Amino acid sequence: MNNLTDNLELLTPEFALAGLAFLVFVVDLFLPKDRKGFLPWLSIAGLLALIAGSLVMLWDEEELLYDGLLAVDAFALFFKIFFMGLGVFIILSSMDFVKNKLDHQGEFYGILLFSILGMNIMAQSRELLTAYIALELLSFSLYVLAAYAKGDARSNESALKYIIIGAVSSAILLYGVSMVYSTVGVTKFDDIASALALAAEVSPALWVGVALILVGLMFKVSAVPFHMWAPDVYEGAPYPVTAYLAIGSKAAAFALILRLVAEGFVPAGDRWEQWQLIIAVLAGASMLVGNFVALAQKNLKRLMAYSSIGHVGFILAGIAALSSSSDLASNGVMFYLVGYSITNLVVFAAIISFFNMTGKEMIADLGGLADHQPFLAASMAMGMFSLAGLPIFAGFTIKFYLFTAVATEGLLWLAGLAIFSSLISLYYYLQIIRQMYIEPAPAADGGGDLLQAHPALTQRPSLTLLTVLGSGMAAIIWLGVYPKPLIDTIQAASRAILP
Amino acid sequence: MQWAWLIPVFCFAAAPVIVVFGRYLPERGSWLSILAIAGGFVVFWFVLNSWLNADVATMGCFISENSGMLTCDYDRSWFNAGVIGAVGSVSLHWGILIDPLTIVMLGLVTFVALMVQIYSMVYMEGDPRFGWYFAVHSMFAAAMLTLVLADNFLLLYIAWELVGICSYLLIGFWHERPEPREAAKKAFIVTRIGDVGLLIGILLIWRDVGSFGMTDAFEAVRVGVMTHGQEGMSQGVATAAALLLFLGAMGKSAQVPFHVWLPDAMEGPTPVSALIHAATMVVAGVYLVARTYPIFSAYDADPLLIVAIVGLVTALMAASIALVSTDLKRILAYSTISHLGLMMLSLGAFGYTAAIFHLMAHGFSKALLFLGAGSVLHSTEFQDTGEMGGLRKVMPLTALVFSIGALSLGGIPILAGFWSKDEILLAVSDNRNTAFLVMALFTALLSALYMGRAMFIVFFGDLKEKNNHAHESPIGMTMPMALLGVLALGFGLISFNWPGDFGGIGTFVFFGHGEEFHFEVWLGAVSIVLAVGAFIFAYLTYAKRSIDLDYARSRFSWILNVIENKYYFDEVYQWTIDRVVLGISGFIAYFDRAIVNDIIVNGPADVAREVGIKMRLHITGHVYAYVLGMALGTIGLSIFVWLRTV
Amino acid sequence: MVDLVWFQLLSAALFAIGIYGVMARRSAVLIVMSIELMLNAVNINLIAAASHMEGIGSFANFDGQLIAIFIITVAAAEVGLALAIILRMFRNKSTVNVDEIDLMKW
Amino acid sequence: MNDFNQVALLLLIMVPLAGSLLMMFMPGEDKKEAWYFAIFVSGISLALSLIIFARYDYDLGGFQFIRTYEWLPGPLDINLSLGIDGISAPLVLLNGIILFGGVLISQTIKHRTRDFFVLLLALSAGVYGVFAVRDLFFLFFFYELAVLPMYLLIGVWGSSTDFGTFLRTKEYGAMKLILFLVAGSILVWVGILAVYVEAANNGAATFSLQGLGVLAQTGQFDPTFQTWVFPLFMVGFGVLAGLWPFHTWSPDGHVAAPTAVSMLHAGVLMKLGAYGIIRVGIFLLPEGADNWMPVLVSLGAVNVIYGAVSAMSQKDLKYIIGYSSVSHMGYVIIGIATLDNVGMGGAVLQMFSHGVMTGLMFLLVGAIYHQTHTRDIMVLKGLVGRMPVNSFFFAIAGLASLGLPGLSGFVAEFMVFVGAFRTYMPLAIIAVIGAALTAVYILRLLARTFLGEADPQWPDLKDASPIEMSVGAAFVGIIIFVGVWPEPLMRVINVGVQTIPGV
Repeated sequence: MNNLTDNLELLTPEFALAGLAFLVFVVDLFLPKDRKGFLPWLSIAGLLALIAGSLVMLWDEEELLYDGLLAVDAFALFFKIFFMGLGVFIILSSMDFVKNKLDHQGEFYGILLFSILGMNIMAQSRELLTAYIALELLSFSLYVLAAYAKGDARSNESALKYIIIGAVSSAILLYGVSMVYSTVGVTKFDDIASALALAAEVSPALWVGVALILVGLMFKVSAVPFHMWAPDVYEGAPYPVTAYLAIGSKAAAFALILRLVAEGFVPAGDRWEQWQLIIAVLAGASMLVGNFVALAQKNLKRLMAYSSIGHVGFILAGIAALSSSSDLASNGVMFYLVGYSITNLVVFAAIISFFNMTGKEMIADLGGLADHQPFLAASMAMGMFSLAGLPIFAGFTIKFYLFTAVATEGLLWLAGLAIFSSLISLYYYLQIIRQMYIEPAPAADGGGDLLQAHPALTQRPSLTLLTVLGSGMAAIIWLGVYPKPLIDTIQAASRAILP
Repeated sequence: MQWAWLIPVFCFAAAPVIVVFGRYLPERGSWLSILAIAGGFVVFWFVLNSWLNADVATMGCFISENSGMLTCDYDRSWFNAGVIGAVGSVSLHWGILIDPLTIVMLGLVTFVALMVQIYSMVYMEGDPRFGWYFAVHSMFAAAMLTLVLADNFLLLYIAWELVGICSYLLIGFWHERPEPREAAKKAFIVTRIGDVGLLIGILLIWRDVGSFGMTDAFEAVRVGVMTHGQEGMSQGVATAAALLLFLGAMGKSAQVPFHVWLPDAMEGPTPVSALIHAATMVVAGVYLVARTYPIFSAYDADPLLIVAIVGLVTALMAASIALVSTDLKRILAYSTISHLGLMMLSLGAFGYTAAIFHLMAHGFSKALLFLGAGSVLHSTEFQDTGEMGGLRKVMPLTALVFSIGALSLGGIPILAGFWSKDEILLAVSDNRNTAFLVMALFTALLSALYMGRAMFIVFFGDLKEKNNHAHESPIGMTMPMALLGVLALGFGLISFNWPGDFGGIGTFVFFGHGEEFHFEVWLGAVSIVLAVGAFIFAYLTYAKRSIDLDYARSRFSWILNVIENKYYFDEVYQWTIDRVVLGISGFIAYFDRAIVNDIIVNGPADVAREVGIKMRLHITGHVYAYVLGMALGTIGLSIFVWLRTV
Repeated sequence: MVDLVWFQLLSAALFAIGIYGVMARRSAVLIVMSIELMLNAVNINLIAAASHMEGIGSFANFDGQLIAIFIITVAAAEVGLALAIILRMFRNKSTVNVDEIDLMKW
Repeated sequence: MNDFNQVALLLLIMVPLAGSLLMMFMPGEDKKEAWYFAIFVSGISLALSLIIFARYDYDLGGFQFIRTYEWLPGPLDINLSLGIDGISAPLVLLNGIILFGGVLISQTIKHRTRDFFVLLLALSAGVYGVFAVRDLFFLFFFYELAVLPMYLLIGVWGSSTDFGTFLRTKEYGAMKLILFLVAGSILVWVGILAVYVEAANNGAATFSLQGLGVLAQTGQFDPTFQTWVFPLFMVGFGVLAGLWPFHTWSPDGHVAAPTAVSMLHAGVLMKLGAYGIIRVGIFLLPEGADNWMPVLVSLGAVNVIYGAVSAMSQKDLKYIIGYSSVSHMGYVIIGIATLDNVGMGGAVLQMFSHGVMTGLMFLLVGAIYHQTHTRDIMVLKGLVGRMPVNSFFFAIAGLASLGLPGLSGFVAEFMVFVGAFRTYMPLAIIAVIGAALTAVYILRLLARTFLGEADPQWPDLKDASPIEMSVGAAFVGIIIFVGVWPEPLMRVINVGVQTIPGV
């Protein structure tokens, strides 16, 4: 046990991030009301510094801390950078909204930073309790953020639903942990793997435990049948928070699942091969339910919620295809996560700026957007096409890569199902594009012209959002056309977790 | 001789020039087209001459194993389907084949076309689409000449179709009126039906022989016959091919039941009728049968029997209709059909030479008749014989040449038609049973009758005063008529064997072996009696009006009815098209929209949306329901895990 | 010493009761309490297991207790947060009956 | 000049793509400049395609202009490997021609001009890509790229029509079209994955058509597998080729689409399907193809008859042409299904000739519709009086489509017949009869629309504009040239067809 305090410096980024969060809180106390605009920039600067720092510090480090509770490896690094980068863009795209629609800006960013910290730790934790703590750190911040629009009943409702279901699910998760622990006495992923490997003489409690752990995680990624909270929470939460939920928390949960499965289940050999089917079924159900129900949606955020359920199905398919023989699947999952998150980011940035202008959130309100906001419409359309998986956009490449991986793992039927449901998804994505490009602009609420009712529609979106949109679109096309560099890094990352 | 291809090329060249630059040229470039065809006519003489001087030694020439005629074949590659030499690759050619049959047709086409075009210069004067008319005319001439020159079926088919489309354009030349439009469409589609047969036949032959070359096909047939179908073309294929080819021939040559388009085609300008629907295009069918005679006559020549029967039926039916029709041009049209029938009959009766001979004689005479009719219409603006009469007083020359044509076709001796018809009757009496002969003779009688009728009604009797303004046509129209008249008069004389090396047409165009001209006295006598009698009867009836037919008319009114309604062919076809064809297509169109589109296509889409709408109800918005869902899910998942592990 | 199975049964029962409560109760506050019940079931399970487990070498295996302590703290935080949110809910809608909290559905 | 061969195909794809990307940032929505720029770009790509076609060495044969850019090596082994053979060379040329023509006559697009051309160029880039790549991934990539812009092109710039008994809105047409095509492409996608997996199981995981082709040649793919997977390609690509009964998207799409889009849609896009069947289906799964050809050829025959018959009783010009395209693609399908070098060559030639022919027809219909705002052949009449040139061109196109000798259509159809006669004689006969049916509706169309008294309804009806006239003249020239002297095309097509397995 002497290595408990060894090379703690490898955790500097985490400590620094926590410090940054507190700093934001403190500074917030001393800033006058009209100067709060400084805070987001502070946090962005901090995050950027952290990204640079951790890149310098942790470049190809391979270390296990605290007797293997935490891993500092390429996988963790990859996701840390990814999460912190996401954080930067989320903050960028939420600035205006927070300034105009919410109070207590300072805490908002502080809590955001804490959640990022939680995500980072999730990406590197190799043990159930640690993972759980990180998860709760993330979840709590999200509960708070979801409730952030204090005056808004919908925001409250979403937060309430979120916290209740979240709590139940984490209780289930913990119950699973406790059962696993009580049967095999260990909580580290690799120990679990070795325990599972010689599972013949172990009690069924172990399976149930594993099943419950799975439930807990599936809830986090809102996979069918643990998805019901997602639409409500997405719809009610303030816009940036919804974006954050859809992009950040999912990615983090998948990072955790990826590591758990890769280090905890896959080495168990044929045991895992038996369980692949279970994940595959969940994946298939998520795809179908998410995409079918999305067909019937009218509210933008809610639509995005269902569509994200569908995409979770795709990613789960990749998880189900994880195997010790090839890293194709894990590459696919990470690749998909990156591409999907960036695309989603663009879409949400567009939705947010549309909301900032009009305060509307129905699909029907998008009518004629292409006429008075061409750039916004273009970026939205690009995002939609990418989500639908059409080429020269990221969506196509990531889907192709992931589904190929799934197919090679002998799950061709699942790949086929995925491809089919992405056809279904095409329909509602196109509906949005149709609204923006083909339908005329609707009348304002009181009748009368929309543009007079919302003069903001005639000015261009704020600079911060434009940067998010622009860089996001560039990234989408880049990933769609030349993903090689990214995939090389991803390969390194997945080598770190796969045996 | 290998320069014969120049003949069509002149005209091919003329057409586009006129279309594009016509409006900038004097006379809209019509003279270009005349120049081209005249050039063709000149070249024709060179070809004839060089053929007469040619022998087996000449390049590309040989004695055809089938027809026994000196044949010259000049082949050019067009393009290759499939890499040259590779297995299954097909090389397509266009080459020319020259034998007496070709030469005869060349002469006919170039000459008549030349005459008609000169005639048209005047006839079509002042028409808004003057240039276009001549462009299409030379296009037609080119296609027709290619047709008779073709040495392989592919080229023949190409020319065949081009001829068809030109005829379509010319029939529908005055498209502002609905009738020509419809007539043109009818003509093209009806012939097209025959063409399907032709094309299938061609492909069938190709499939068997492996080449589109006619000589190759004939060779295959010959080998087949010699080896009794062991190798070469088997009897089945030969018969099927022959019948399919004949289908095409029936379409173009307006044989029953495809004859319906020709009378309507008279909606076109009269010169067009003269050239295309009397002298040249409609005989393409006869030419095709003659050209592919080896296939027809192979083995025991069953196809020829069918050819004979179709020809006979056509001849009779058309003649009978011509007898009662009152429209001058339609009378001529039906007479054309009838005579085409006779040619087919003659081919079907192994009267190869006779058929070709009659083809020429009829070509000249009928062209003459049409031009005459044209000049009548030109001056009277009437087409219905009821409106005419006594015109010989105002337009003597027209009357004269028209009469020549009529008498010639009616079979009055010395004139061309007499000799050729006599040859036909001879062939029939030699090779087919008496029934054929009797009906053939009856047809001859009828044709003399209706010719006489037309002639006497139009030109004899007393002039109606509404026709007082009528006048003789200008020289541009009469000159060609006169020239044709001379031919109609004297052409028959080439049937004799003259001193010198020319032993009559029988030794020039023949199949198998040349025959000197000979004349069956009793047959000739019978036909003369019939013809003369018919003309006298017609004279008494229609010129003198001394015989009254009302009794006969009322007595046989029902027959008359049937005949006057053209045996109800059009009605039947119309019904079929309206009820059957359009019915089906309407149904398909409806099916495509209502079933395929609205149900099979939209159905799934609606179902999907419905599924979505129903499925979303499971998210009730109540948190405990969600928890319930989670709990159930948890239990289910645990069970699933359990099942998968133990 | 009592056999581990009994503890496990107890915790299972508690957990079941808790989840039942979450589903059956209509007052948000009571739902939160039921969730507490579930978490405590987990704690019982963990501690019992830990106490029945022979550790590595001379050490006893304390992981169970550790986890339980963590859970207790986390649970406390959770409750606090939940109650805060419920309070806001009450401010805005003057009800905490989850039946009436369904602005968003389908 | 050899270094040109190195980059030729890359340029071919990149010029329109870059053009469309550049144009995205062009200021001003409805500027005429967009049109000029598009003309410039499409002109360059036309020149490129001409050069490439001219420099394709038919004595050498096989794939030429080969170049491979490493894209994603490793387990997936996806690389952007370019190269065209005798089959794709004429189609590349075709695309160049149609695109240029389509852009030229699109000066009528006044609304959001820029976006229109952005999408049009992107589409054509996709088409070029499909013809030029030799990698399954990129083939599919460009295939989808060619499909995706259609939605907006039709949805935004299209036109809705009320047919009395039923209504066809542009939204419906566009949505139907894209869903159909993507539905087809998902089958293709599954097929591609299946092939890849099979190849991986044979220890040669790759997406390179070349590598997979080698596997196929050496019989690595087990016949039953081929028999199971080929239908995926057959139907999946077939949808785009208008294969019955998956054809209904095509006429509706035409009716809704603006002129230039119709031209590209019928002229080039439908060819992608047929090309895909050859390039992917037959090249990679020869045995499977062999087993399925009877089905395919029967479907092709149904196409011919069904399309012709339903065209007969249509009243909308675009519907007639749309259904006639369905009918004519039937010949292409039959030709492909013969697996006979003549028939196959005929199919490729038919793709080319039908492309030009239909492009011309839609061009002219567009010119008419632009002035009369109707396409109903019951309303239109006597146009020849007012627009003689337009009518003349239309007549040429129509005659070409009814297979009049001397025009391109005949040569192609004739070769298809020849091939079919060698292999499936009864169906060949049906096809020949279909050719006769074509005459019926084409003549009906010509007679009703163009012949007859000039209609006083449109007193100031102008003839085709100089641009339309020159484009039309060029197309007519091509039709006649190919009809009279197909050799230049054929010798290229021949060598291409020669390499098809099973031929």
